[in-house]
Amino acid sequence: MKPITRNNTFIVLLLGLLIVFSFASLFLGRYYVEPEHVLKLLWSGLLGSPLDSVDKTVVLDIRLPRLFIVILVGAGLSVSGAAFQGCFHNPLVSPDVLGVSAGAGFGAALGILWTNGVTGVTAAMAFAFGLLSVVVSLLLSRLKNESSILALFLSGIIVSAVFNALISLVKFVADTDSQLPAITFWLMGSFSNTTFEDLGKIIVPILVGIGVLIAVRWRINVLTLGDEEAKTLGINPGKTRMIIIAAATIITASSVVVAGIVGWVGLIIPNLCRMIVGSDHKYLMPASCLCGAVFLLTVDFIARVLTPSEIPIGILTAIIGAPFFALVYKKTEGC
Amino acid sequence: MKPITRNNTFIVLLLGLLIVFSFASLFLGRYYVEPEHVLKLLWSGLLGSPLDSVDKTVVLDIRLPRLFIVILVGAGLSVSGAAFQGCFHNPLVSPDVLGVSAGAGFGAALGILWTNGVTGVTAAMAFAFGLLSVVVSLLLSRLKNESSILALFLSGIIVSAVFNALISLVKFVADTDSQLPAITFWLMGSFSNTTFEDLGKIIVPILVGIGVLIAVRWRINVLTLGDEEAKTLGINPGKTRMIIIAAATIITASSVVVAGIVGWVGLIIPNLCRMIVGSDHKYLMPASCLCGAVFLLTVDFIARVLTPSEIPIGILTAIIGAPFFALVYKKTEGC
Amino acid sequence: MQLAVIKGSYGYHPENKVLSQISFELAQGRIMTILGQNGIGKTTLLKCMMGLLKWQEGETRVDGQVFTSMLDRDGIGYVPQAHKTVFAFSVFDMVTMGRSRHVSIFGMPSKLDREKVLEALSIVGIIDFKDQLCSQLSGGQLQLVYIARALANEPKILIMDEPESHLDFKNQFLVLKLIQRLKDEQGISCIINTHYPEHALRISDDTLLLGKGQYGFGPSHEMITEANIKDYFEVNAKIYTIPGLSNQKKAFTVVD
Amino acid sequence: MQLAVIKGSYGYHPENKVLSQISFELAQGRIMTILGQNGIGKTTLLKCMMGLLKWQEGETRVDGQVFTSMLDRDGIGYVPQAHKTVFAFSVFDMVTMGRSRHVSIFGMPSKLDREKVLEALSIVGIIDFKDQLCSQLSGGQLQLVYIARALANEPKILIMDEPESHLDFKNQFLVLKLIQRLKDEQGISCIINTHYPEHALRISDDTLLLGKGQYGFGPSHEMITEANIKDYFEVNAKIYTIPGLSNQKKAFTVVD
Amino acid sequence: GETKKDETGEASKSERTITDLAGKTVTLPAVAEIKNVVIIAPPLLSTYVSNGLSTDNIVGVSAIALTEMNKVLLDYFVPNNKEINTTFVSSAYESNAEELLKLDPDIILVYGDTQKKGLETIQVPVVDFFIKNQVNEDWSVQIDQLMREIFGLEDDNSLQQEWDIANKKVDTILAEVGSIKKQKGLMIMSNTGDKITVRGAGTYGDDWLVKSGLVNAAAELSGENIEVTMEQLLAWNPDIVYVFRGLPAAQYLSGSIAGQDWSQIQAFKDGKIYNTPVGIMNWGTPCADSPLMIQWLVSKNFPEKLSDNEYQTILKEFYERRYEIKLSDEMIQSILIPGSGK
Ligand SMILES: Nc1ncnc2c1ncn2[C@@H]1O[C@H](COP(=O)(O)OP(=O)(O)OP(=O)(O)O)[C@@H](O)[C@H]1O
Ligand SMILES: Nc1ncnc2c1ncn2[C@@H]1O[C@H](COP(=O)(O)OP(=O)(O)OP(=O)(O)O)[C@@H](O)[C@H]1O
Ligand SMILES: [Mg+2]
Ligand SMILES: [Mg+2]
Repeated sequence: MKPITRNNTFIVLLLGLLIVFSFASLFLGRYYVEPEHVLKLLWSGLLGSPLDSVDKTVVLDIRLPRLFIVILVGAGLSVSGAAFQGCFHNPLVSPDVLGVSAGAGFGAALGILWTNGVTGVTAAMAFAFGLLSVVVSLLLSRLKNESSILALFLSGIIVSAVFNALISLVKFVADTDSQLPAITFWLMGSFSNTTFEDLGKIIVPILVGIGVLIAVRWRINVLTLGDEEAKTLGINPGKTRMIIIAAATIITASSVVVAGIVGWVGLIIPNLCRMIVGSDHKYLMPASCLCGAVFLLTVDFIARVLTPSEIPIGILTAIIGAPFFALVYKKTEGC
Repeated sequence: MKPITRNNTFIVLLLGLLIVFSFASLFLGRYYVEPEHVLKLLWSGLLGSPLDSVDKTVVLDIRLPRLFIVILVGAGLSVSGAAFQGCFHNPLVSPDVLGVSAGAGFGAALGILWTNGVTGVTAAMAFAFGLLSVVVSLLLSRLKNESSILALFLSGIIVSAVFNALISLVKFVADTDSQLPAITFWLMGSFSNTTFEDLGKIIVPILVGIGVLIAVRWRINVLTLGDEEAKTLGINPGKTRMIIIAAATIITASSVVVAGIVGWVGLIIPNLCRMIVGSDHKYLMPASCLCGAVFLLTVDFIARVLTPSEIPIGILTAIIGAPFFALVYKKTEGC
Repeated sequence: MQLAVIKGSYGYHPENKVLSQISFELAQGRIMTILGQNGIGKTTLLKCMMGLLKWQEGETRVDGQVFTSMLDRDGIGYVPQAHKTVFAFSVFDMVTMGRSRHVSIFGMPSKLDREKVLEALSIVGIIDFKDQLCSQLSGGQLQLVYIARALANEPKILIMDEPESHLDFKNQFLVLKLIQRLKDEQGISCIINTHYPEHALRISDDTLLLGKGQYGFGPSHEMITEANIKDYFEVNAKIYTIPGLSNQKKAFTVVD
Repeated sequence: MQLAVIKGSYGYHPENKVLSQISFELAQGRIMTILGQNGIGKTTLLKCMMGLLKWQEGETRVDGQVFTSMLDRDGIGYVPQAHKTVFAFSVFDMVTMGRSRHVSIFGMPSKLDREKVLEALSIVGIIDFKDQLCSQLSGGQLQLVYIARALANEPKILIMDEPESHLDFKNQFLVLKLIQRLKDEQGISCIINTHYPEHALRISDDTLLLGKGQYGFGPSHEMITEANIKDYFEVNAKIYTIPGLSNQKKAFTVVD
Repeated sequence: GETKKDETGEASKSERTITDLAGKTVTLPAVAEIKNVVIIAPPLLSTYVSNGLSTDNIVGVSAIALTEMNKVLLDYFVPNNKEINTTFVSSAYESNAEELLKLDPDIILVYGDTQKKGLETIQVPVVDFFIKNQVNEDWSVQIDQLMREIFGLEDDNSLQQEWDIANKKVDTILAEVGSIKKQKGLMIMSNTGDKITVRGAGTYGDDWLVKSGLVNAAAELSGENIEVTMEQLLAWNPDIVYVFRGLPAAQYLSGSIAGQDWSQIQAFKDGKIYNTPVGIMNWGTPCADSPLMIQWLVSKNFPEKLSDNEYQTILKEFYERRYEIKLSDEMIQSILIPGSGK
């Protein structure tokens, strides 16, 4: 099969899976709702006049917003990861390399400490500190005249380390009864109890972010050649990178705000896709986007349905993702 | 100044600082012991017949073992970091890139869950799982015929992610009253309440590890040329790397066993030293070793003296190390 | 397009200027070669000219206007020395990147871009392996890909750093003919770093000789003389006409 | 030391053999050049010979014994194509690495090692910049460093992949003379990939011509003929004696 | 272990050995010589206080032990609560040995190995109150007994007596109720606003629910702190909900927790969502007040069998009997509806 045909097939396959899984996750869950009732509810929900009932609460208020949020976060994180890996010339980079997760985590921890619980303040602070940490990383990397990628990484590591330390500090002063568990669980990440209100908060930034990153995919190919070569081709690598960083940061910060720190997806899914579609971002970006959504949807489905207790999503992504990744990794040649 | 002279001066300076700081940290602490009494106690301790008193407990049973452990851990972690950065051709690698910290953390968490406290079992399990995780990473990277460094990194990331997920899982099922805080704070790292018994557990593995890594320093230079070139020079890069991995893993696992996860040191100190002495491991390895010890000693001193209930060392290393690193980073040219 | 360097100076360390007060001017549609010993500053000169390094004194002018960066002005194509990339692209994709200027930041290469790429590939003669991966090419093949990439953007001036260095003599011959053809047919100027005085004699109009603390610029046949070679390279050389050929081709050799 | 390749075959993809059934033998103290088009498999051949790639069929023999890896047997030195390293070493340190075989895993280079390094540096003529950093050398200078590094280990056979490619003609001249001298004075054999038939004619005893699905091995003056060049490179070439020189030096040129 | 040699060298005569709940033999100084007590495990402070021991001897406690107590009653229980050092121990219950030595303790009371860490080096007896049976009655009684043994309380005014009284009352009521279909109860471990965790089977929380005549709706889970979703809660649909930690019951009932719609759940419809009371400490875990907890639960589960007024009488009598405190209405309010006062 020719690579291009194969890549297109793969992307169509992912799209199909995404649709099937989306419906499946509306129909299935711990609370049994009859399938035809689900359809009826979805229909009446569209018309805007669903009857108030437990079934309605379950399908339209619990499952539906969660479905959208999971798709947005999965797609957003892995497309951000793919973009970062491309524009920093390093397949081991994840979307929080510049410290956004650590910063957002600190913001949230501080919010929890301050307001004594997970409130709107927590979300706002998580988002604000997520952005702040990236800005600090960028400024720090400018300390030196030549602002290389290595400088950016080092700055990101410093900022992450500091914010992680500050998270620990907050945990340290938090009371162990309620605040410490709240912080710990928040950081583990979860989609449980996400609402349409949460969806409203993130849908615009994440969709815009994904749009920007996918649009810029060809330019990312040019960036992989290295800064000097990009410049000789008439491309300003710094400017392009800044746009990518902005988009990816907004996506990651938004995800962290509603779902806590969902690790692993942004790192592994792009690598997995690269093994299948190759390193051309023309295919890699949309493939990562869809694959991330499908992956997170699957994992979340398992989290919701497998046991009565909700296992934090961060745990499952790693435990499910790892062997899967190892398998695909073994099967493919090159890297 | 000629580079060689400068490098030697730097190393001698570090040695001097190490000695001064070591004495300082025996004399100072939250519990006041008169300086001449400290000297008397040290002297009688050497002769093996100290008087039984609170002062003796403080100086000989609390401060002295802690001093040695801090030095060993600081030196061990940063020399491991330097060795890994060299043999993996990547300055952003830290000693736990193959998963040893995550593995050890999981072992410890499991131990705490199991025995309901931080016991000998915890230490043994931390050590065992630390080694296990590295072995798993190595085996995983062999899944493919060509076992490249990238494969090794990816394996390490997978294994780390899985063990971190498992840590979260343990935290998740741990009871929030005692086990969760115990695990959380264990992972933050601390030298408080380390004993001669702890020292006994780690002194041999860490000293041997440091010895091996420093001895192999010239060979690491050859490895930085890349595997193919090393082979044409008659060096088996795989074998050398295995020795380095073994030594660094034993050091890191031992450190984790007594002090929890002390991040940052193994990543930053070698980079900091590289800025000063250059990338020749002939100087870089001993300089990292001493610099790591001095750094951790300073940080630990602050941890001990600053507040009544100690701030975990992991927090302080980052908060103190970061601006310091940023400063040195700005001052030096190249990278 | 006319290009001039006016009193350009550059040094990696303040005390030690690699280039000092270099001036020359290249008219439209001329080929210029730069000759000099290893480490004398040829690559540095090209980088300064293109704005990849910043002149510490002096400036580059293009059509009389100060030129500081390839980001600001189109028309100059650069062919780097062949090297491997981290990510593997097909030859076609790699050459398409030469069209970067014509693709907006959020855009994709258009049909026109792809046509220009095919054109460039066939000019260089590597259209046959357009679907192969760059990571699996030999050094020589890769060099041809980079030339095609620069051509895809239809430059007025082509800057090349040792374009023949990894090529076999057949490919060298093709590249030189190509450069000649580009000049003759499209009026493209070329600035070429080279270690082959022969090639310089054969195709270039002007030559810049770089030496330690000195340089010379002028018509190639006046610059590349046995005396100058002795002066700039400290070797004895012989420049002669190849016997038995109709076209009076010059050749060059080092003698003991 | 005598080296032979017996029916060696290698391909990166199963369907597509780059090298098939290559055999040749190089006696002690002889210089051999390998000529062939870009991408024909010259570098691949060297790598297979040295055991960096594994022959899919056939084998390399050294002194009659099967040779599989440079880890197992001393005496062969390799000079890679010049490239940059991530970490910056001084020239002296880089050349010292050539002594790796003599330094135990937990050891440091001895005084003897350092003397050999200085010797190698002065043979190549780069002792003046032994304290400079490799990352700050030009491509040509770096190539000389790699040659010195191989020499530091006192090899019996030297394998070089396009050693002249980035050198200016003066340095090329020095390298070729060096290779000649190493052969004459120390009996060191050399296997050299090159794109210069002239150099092959000048210094090599034997030549391997690599072509698509064919190869030829024999004394250089028998192999490098106008007919063979036509056959292997599909270009017309002229091989002639340089006029006006006393030593009957041969030269090579491609003609239209 | 070796015997501690006091500096004076003569007190050793009056030393005694006890076996702590972890099964370890500990050598203690004579009762009269226990001047400085350090309590690291929070419930042990309530047990100490409940036995009428003088808080003047307490030189250090973990901060949580004080915050877990009823705020209105804190000054009654621990009059010197402001003077007691709480900084020597971190919120992870890890002590700073040098700080601890400054307090010059004669005995240290802990729960579990975590809290013991680092105390091996200093030569002060450490008593461990750790057992893991998750039965409220057992542990609350055993810590009470060990506490009394340590401080040489000979009379038989033990917590077991209170439990006997409470059990009798509870048994009578449960017998009256009979084996009709049991109500489903749920104990929330914590609700942070974005995550809800519940107490599954085999926990103190489960013990409370089952012993007070309910079935634990979360019985299919085991563990203290299991996260669940609203969908799962809807599937369980508990009749009664007890809130141990996190957001207070009032917020559930007023529907003011963003992202959690409790209105479809039976307990909400019946208004049966309660905070666990806070007396000498939070009643969600076993403590000196535990006999009161079981009766309170029964009064909430079966209000027709044990009315609020009746229960308040029981509460008042207990506090007067055990702690010699006459509870005012305000105090009762602060115990039974925590967070409402102040
Ligand atoms: N990044 C750098 N930092 C410091 N010095 C450098 C750097 N790059 C090159 N140099 C030095 O500047 C001088 C000129 O280097 P340049 O690469 O321009 O030479 P060149 O003429 O292109 O040589 P070659 O013919 O070998 O390619 C050399 O002496 C080299 O050592
Ligand atoms: N790693 C690889 N994977 C797949 N194919 C490869 C790889 N390396 C080289 N090739 C292919 O094998 C063939 C031989 O390559 P090789 O590098 O040996 O050529 P060469 O004769 O050294 O060329 P040059 O003269 O340009 O250096 C080429 O067609 C090249 O495309
Ligand atoms: Mg150059
Ligand atoms: Mg080659």
